Amino acid sequence: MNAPNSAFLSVNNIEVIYNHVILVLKGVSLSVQEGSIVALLGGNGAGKTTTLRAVSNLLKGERGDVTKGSVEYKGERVEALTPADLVKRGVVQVMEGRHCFGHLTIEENLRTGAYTRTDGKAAVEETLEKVYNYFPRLKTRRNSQAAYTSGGEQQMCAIGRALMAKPKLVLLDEPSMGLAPLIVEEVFEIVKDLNTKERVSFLLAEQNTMVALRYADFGYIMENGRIVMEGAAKDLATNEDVKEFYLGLSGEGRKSFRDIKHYRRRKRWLS
Amino acid sequence: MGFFIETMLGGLMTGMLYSLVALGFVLIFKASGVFNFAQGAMVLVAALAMARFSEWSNAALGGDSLFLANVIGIIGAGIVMFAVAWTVERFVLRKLVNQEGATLLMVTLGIAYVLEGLGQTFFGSEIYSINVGMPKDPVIMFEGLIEGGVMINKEDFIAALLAAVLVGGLTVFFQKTSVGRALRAVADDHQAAQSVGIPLNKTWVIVWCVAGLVALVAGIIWGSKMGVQFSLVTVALRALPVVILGGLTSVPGAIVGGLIIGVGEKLSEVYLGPYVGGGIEIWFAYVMALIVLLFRPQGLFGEKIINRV
Amino acid sequence: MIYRENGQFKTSYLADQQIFTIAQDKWFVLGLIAFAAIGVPFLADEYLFRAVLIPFLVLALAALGVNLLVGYCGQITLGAGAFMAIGAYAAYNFMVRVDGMPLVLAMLLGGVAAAGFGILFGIPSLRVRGLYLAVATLAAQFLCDWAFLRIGWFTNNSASGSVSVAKLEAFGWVINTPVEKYLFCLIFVVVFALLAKNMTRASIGRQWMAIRDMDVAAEVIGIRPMYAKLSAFAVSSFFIGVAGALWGFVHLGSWEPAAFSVDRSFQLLFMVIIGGMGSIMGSFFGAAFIVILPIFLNQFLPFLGGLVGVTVSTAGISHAEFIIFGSLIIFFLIVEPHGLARLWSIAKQKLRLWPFPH
Amino acid sequence: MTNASNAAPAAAQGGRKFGDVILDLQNISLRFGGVKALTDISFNIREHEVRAIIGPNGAGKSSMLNVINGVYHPQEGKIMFRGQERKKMEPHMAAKQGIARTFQNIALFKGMSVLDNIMTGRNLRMKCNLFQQALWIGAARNEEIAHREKVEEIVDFLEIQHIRKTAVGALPYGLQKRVDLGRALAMEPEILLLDEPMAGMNVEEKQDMCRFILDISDQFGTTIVLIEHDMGVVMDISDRVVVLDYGKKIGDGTPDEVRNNQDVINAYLGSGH
Amino acid sequence: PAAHAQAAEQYFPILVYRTGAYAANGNPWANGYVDYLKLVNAKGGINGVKVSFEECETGYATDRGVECYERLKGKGATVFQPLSTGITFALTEKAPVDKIPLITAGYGRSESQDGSVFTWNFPLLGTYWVAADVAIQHIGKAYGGVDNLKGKKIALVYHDSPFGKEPIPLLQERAKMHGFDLQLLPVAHPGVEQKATWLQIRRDRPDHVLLWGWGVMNSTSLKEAQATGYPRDKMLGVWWAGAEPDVKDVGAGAKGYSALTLQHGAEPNSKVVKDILAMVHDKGQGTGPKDEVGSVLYMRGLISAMLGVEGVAAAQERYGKGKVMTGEQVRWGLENLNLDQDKLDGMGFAGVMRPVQTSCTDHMGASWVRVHTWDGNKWEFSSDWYQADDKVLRPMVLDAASKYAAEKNIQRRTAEQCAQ
Ligand SMILES: Nc1ncnc2c1ncn2[C@@H]1O[C@H](COP(=O)(O)OP(=O)(O)OP(=O)(O)O)[C@@H](O)[C@H]1O
Ligand SMILES: Nc1ncnc2c1ncn2[C@@H]1O[C@H](COP(=O)(O)OP(=O)(O)OP(=O)(O)O)[C@@H](O)[C@H]1O
Ligand SMILES: [Mg+2]
Ligand SMILES: [Mg+2]
Repeated sequence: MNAPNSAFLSVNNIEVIYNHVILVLKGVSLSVQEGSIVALLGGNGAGKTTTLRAVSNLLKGERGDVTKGSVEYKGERVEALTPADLVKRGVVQVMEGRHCFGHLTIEENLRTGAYTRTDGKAAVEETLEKVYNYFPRLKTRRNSQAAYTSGGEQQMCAIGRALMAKPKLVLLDEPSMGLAPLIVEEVFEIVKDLNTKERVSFLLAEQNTMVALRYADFGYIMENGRIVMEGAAKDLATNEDVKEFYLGLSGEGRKSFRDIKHYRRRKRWLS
Repeated sequence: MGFFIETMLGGLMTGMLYSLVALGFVLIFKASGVFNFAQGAMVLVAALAMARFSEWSNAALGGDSLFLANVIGIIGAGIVMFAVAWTVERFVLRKLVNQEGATLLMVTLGIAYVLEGLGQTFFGSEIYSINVGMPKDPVIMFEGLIEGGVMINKEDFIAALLAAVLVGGLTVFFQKTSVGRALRAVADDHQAAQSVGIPLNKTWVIVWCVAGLVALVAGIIWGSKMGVQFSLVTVALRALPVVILGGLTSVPGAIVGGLIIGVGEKLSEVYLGPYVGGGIEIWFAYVMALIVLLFRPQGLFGEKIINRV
Repeated sequence: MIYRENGQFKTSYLADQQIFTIAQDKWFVLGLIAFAAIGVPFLADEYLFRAVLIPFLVLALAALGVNLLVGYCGQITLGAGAFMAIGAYAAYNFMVRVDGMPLVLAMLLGGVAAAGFGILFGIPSLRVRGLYLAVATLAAQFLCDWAFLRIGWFTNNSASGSVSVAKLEAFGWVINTPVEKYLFCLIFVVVFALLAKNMTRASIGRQWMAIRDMDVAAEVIGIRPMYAKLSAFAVSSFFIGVAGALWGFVHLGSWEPAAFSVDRSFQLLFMVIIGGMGSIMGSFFGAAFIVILPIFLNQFLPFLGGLVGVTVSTAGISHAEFIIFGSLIIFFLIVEPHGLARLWSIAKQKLRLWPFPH
Repeated sequence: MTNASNAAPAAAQGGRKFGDVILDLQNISLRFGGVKALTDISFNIREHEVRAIIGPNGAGKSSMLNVINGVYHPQEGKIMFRGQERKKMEPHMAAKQGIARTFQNIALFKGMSVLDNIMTGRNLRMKCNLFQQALWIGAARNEEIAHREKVEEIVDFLEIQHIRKTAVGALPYGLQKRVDLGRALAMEPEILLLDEPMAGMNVEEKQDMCRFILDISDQFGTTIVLIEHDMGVVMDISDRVVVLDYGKKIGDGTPDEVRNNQDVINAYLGSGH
Repeated sequence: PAAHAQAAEQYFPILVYRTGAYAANGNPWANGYVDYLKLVNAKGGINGVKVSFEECETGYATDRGVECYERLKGKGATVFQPLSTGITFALTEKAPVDKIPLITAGYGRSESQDGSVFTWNFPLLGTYWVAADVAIQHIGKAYGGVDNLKGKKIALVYHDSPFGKEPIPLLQERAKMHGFDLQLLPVAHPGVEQKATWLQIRRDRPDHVLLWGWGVMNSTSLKEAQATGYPRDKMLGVWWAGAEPDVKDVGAGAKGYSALTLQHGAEPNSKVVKDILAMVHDKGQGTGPKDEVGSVLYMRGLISAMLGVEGVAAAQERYGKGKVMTGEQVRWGLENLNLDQDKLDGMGFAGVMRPVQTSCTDHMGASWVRVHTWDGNKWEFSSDWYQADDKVLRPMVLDAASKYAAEKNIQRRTAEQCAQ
């Protein structure tokens, strides 16, 4: 193993270009310590998804390329590995937008998640049970084709499918999207649970900053393809700017969405 | 009556052979979502390789053991098909992960050209023959039951049997194993399949290999029936209605589709053809498939086309 | 830096909706058309006209038609050859059966006939999609192949099934020489390309594209799938039918059903995919690629062989042609899965940014 | 977009005015094979209100919207539109009646630019026929420009001017949602159905989105049906909320009523709220 | 084999197909053609004028053929041999404009025999109507004369294309004359699927089957005949269905099958073949494999080339020996061809061919046909010489040619024009 404290995953100054012309990441560096939960925050189009794709090597399919920098996992350069190799090494991504196998049933979807595992049928069954325990809703829909399940069910399926691989590092892209509040809490509880019990590390891109910072150990904030701020989750959560822009809290606490509108609107009119 | 049965049987046997080619399409489509227009070219190359390797080995060894020559031919052709699969994955498919169906379809057309060119360059463009010792003359059966008896063509019969066994075996393999599930996953979404750790590269090599071997069997059977030459590629065009009638994603569909098309084709040509001037079987097969599609847009056994917002 | 759009501001929506929003593009294309109409007749020889330019133009027109359907409306078809045949035979029948039928009108009517059948064969598209539809359109192809071979009426009872046309004359202009034939085709192509461009930038074009990209959503915002799909079939078949008439009348002069066989259908589809689906320009790129490349290879390879001192046999050349042609298709698709037209626009984008990358 | 295009009265600040019931759903049941997506659900929607539908995942919210705009046909139940029973209809007919929607799994036309995507929303209002369009003659051109102006207004309104000509496929998720909304707006609908318009957005972006929704409601008087999982948003901007669970209705009323409904708390909100 | 036309060379373009569905048959034809031209050069050229030649691959496709024609015509071609009925149809429209004659030995439009309408077409040695006519004579002979064909049933299994359809009018005419039944059974290109066809034959049991195929269709027919038990000795093929590639891989299964010949069969022992082996192949300049020399299609190509060369030679008689001829001059030569037996024997065609003499009105020159039969290993002649019955043929040719002339607004050439 590595020296203590040396990064489990480290992304060093990477640059990503889509389609040979669209430069999206302009030198992003971050690291994830073993057994930690790291949140990647930022607005739409900041490049969170792209960063995760760069780590899991799923960029190729989007015609993107890492043109500069390096990605190291457990001290090994992984840019040349296939996504499948990475999964074998324990790095699994939950893709944004669900990407369930529509023609497969929920259960089949989950089982494909265990594709790389070699620890026997029984162990897989065990994990499957565990996933069903996490998401009882999936159990009731286990025999439906994934395409015919609801958005949230698909999201659960995608997360469950990743867990089926018994990963060491999970790249979670917007896990809370489309999930009911209770389930969102649940998902993060699961994350915490896996993190503490099985020392699974998480890198999660998330819009729901409030929850993300609550559960994360460390956070990065991205804007426009660059990391603009980083720090322990606790510090970020109390930072004034973060509070205003990402948590929607200003001095006097949370503003009603209805009121913000008028305030903003007026501001715009004035300018 | 006897004649009707003969026509039916003829159709069934031809249909079985169509199934064999259709199976190649289905396998690759299932495993990668690629509609492989190079299947015909693969049949040609496999048959050419088989015919030429056995011819050359005969010449080189000076022997005239049919068996030995055929074994060498099959091994040689098998190696060629493996090489094809590996090359296709390494230099083509790998670079086109996650692209649209039309692009992939087009690329297989490119592959078809390359294979046709290479195949003819290496193996020549004359007519060659494959002789695996199939009997050529017909036998008359059930003479006691039906007047005039029913003529059965032994060669066709054996070929159909062989095809049936192969298709049956593959059906079981793909329906019942976890590999089969992985393949369906790949066909659904390349990227997601990668993300759960299905190694696309290996999967594709394997599937194209299997498709290559299926092409080899088809090539041997068709080749020994009608000689090994360029027109073998057109066999693919006859198998297309089979594929869509059975459903692009269904191995059993390939069989049933083959039988239906085979019988339908022959009956229509024999009974309807004379009234309209003949030569109708090819379009009849397509029209039949089209009519089925109007009722079941995914073919008889295909996976339901998902259409949801 | 030759390619720059900075400083070109549009001050009205009309200006923004021009076919070419960048002046360089506009002048380039206008210049190209002018050159094609005025320059080429002086420069090209008979061989170029007859064997390269005329087939290129006609097939580009057909590919344009296919592109409207496949590229814009997303309905893959392998029956384009059949619609060319319908166009050609219908025009032929109008010519021989109606006294004094003007040539251009006959061709357009050929297109109309093709459009009619296009609608008919488009009906399955309301239920059947994607590859299933592609294969189903082969039914049209084989049915037409058969009908034109077998039903004597279509060929005016010519014994061999081969038909030919007499003199070509339009508006008092006798189209005889290769140059005249070329110009005749060029006029058709330019006019039709303009029509196609107009449709694709108007509401009908957006309806087609919406159906292509996501038909359920299209329906939800009020697009009638039936109208959109069938109109695409009709317009596309009309284009293809007219191209078919040109192919028969102007290029071949005499033809048999094999001229519009399933190979032709495939060829047209190749053109569209290689050139770029959903791109008018792409149809031309595709046609150029598919028509000219084999001819070029056929002549270039012996020359190349001559350079290194090997004589390549005819068979060798054809095989090499197959291999190189196939490899190039693969190569271009790997470089840019969306076709040559997209490659072209990326190249332009790079030029625009040059010398500063990104 | 100006007020003139829609004769709705500008709602006075604070004192929002609801009209009559515009859409009344009565005893709707919808099944897919064995799956009961909706069971005997009744509720109504009034003119000019913001009506939220909430509920756990798989409760049937999206299915409800699909029923309203004709994508799904319920096995049982009646839909009254402006007091008249609506017959079984295809989605494009619902669109013609003025029902527009956005989608949970974004359903934009990937190959088209943002402008073109929004222009498709104008389709129902464009009258020139194919020949006029092909020839690009006066009428067609004028029509195109007139509608283009409308669309530009929407683009301005949603503040997406800078991505006008980008292909939507390459846009980040949040902007795609905004374009989706723009396309629906372009239809100038009477009822706008929004399926999780704010999923995958951070607070700031949600605030923007809320602002758009409220402005639409205020300026054009559009009736809005909203599905959303962010309770903060729902409680703040909706006028009435209906709660579904396992295909059944378990609550209906003002945000406050719903918030305090025990069934709703158990099934959906949890005690945290 | 590409050699560019130079001033002092007579340039022969060669349209071939060495790949694709018909390659197996196209290859030997092309090899024979080229070898003969090489032989001509080895012997010193046409009255001293060397021959140059160039191949162009058509793949049996009409548009590729047209492209080849346009390309090679620009290089000084003076005679074309398209080797495909489809291409012939297309070029028939172009030849008069470009003033290049077309030789279609044994194929092409049957009515183009009428040289006063089809000025530029030369279906030398025979047309499909000749073949059809002789086929009926030959079948009739088996029953003791064509008049005994009454009530018999003859099935025509044909390639569904202009090539396959050409004989139908004549066969129908003959059927009317003799009262036999003609059953038409088309086979779609390329002809690998014939099960239904042969099932029908098995059901209807025609007394004879006429096979009008090309390429792989022929061997498939024979295999299906074997598979359905139809006697091969009741099958008669046209001269494009009677060569080695058609029967070789059927082997013994084709035993007893007969086919018409365009005068010649396989002629490995003829003098011209020996000359080629000695002067071309033994010098290492052979075009194809050596054991193919003298096979049926090789001979067809060889004779086709010879006819073209003789056309040039005949033109030189009039326009100047040792000169390069133009297309128009070659046309005259072809129209005034007179290959008598002595001349043929001198060129090494003894036993291979009978005399050919063309005229303004007859562009065919001869209609001699023999039948040969496959004995399991090789083709053996099995009949006497036949000739098409002019009483049947002539009116049909005139009729069809006149119709064409009317359609195209062509004036028949008058006697004076012919004499020029
Ligand atoms: N396949 C692609 N081709 C071209 N550009 C792309 C592609 N995918 C993303 N982009 C661009 O890259 C930028 C970053 O996108 P990315 O998806 O990484 O953002 P994000 O932070 O995940 O946003 P969101 O929160 O909306 O998901 C965006 O501007 C987007 O337009
Ligand atoms: N076309 C269909 N075929 C089969 N089942 C379907 C179909 N559409 C929806 N369902 C089922 O109906 C139930 C309700 O789905 P719906 O999409 O309406 O849920 P939802 O309330 O929108 O949930 P979410 O918040 O997760 O999006 C789900 O269990 C889903 O699997
Ligand atoms: Mg993202
Ligand atoms: Mg939903």
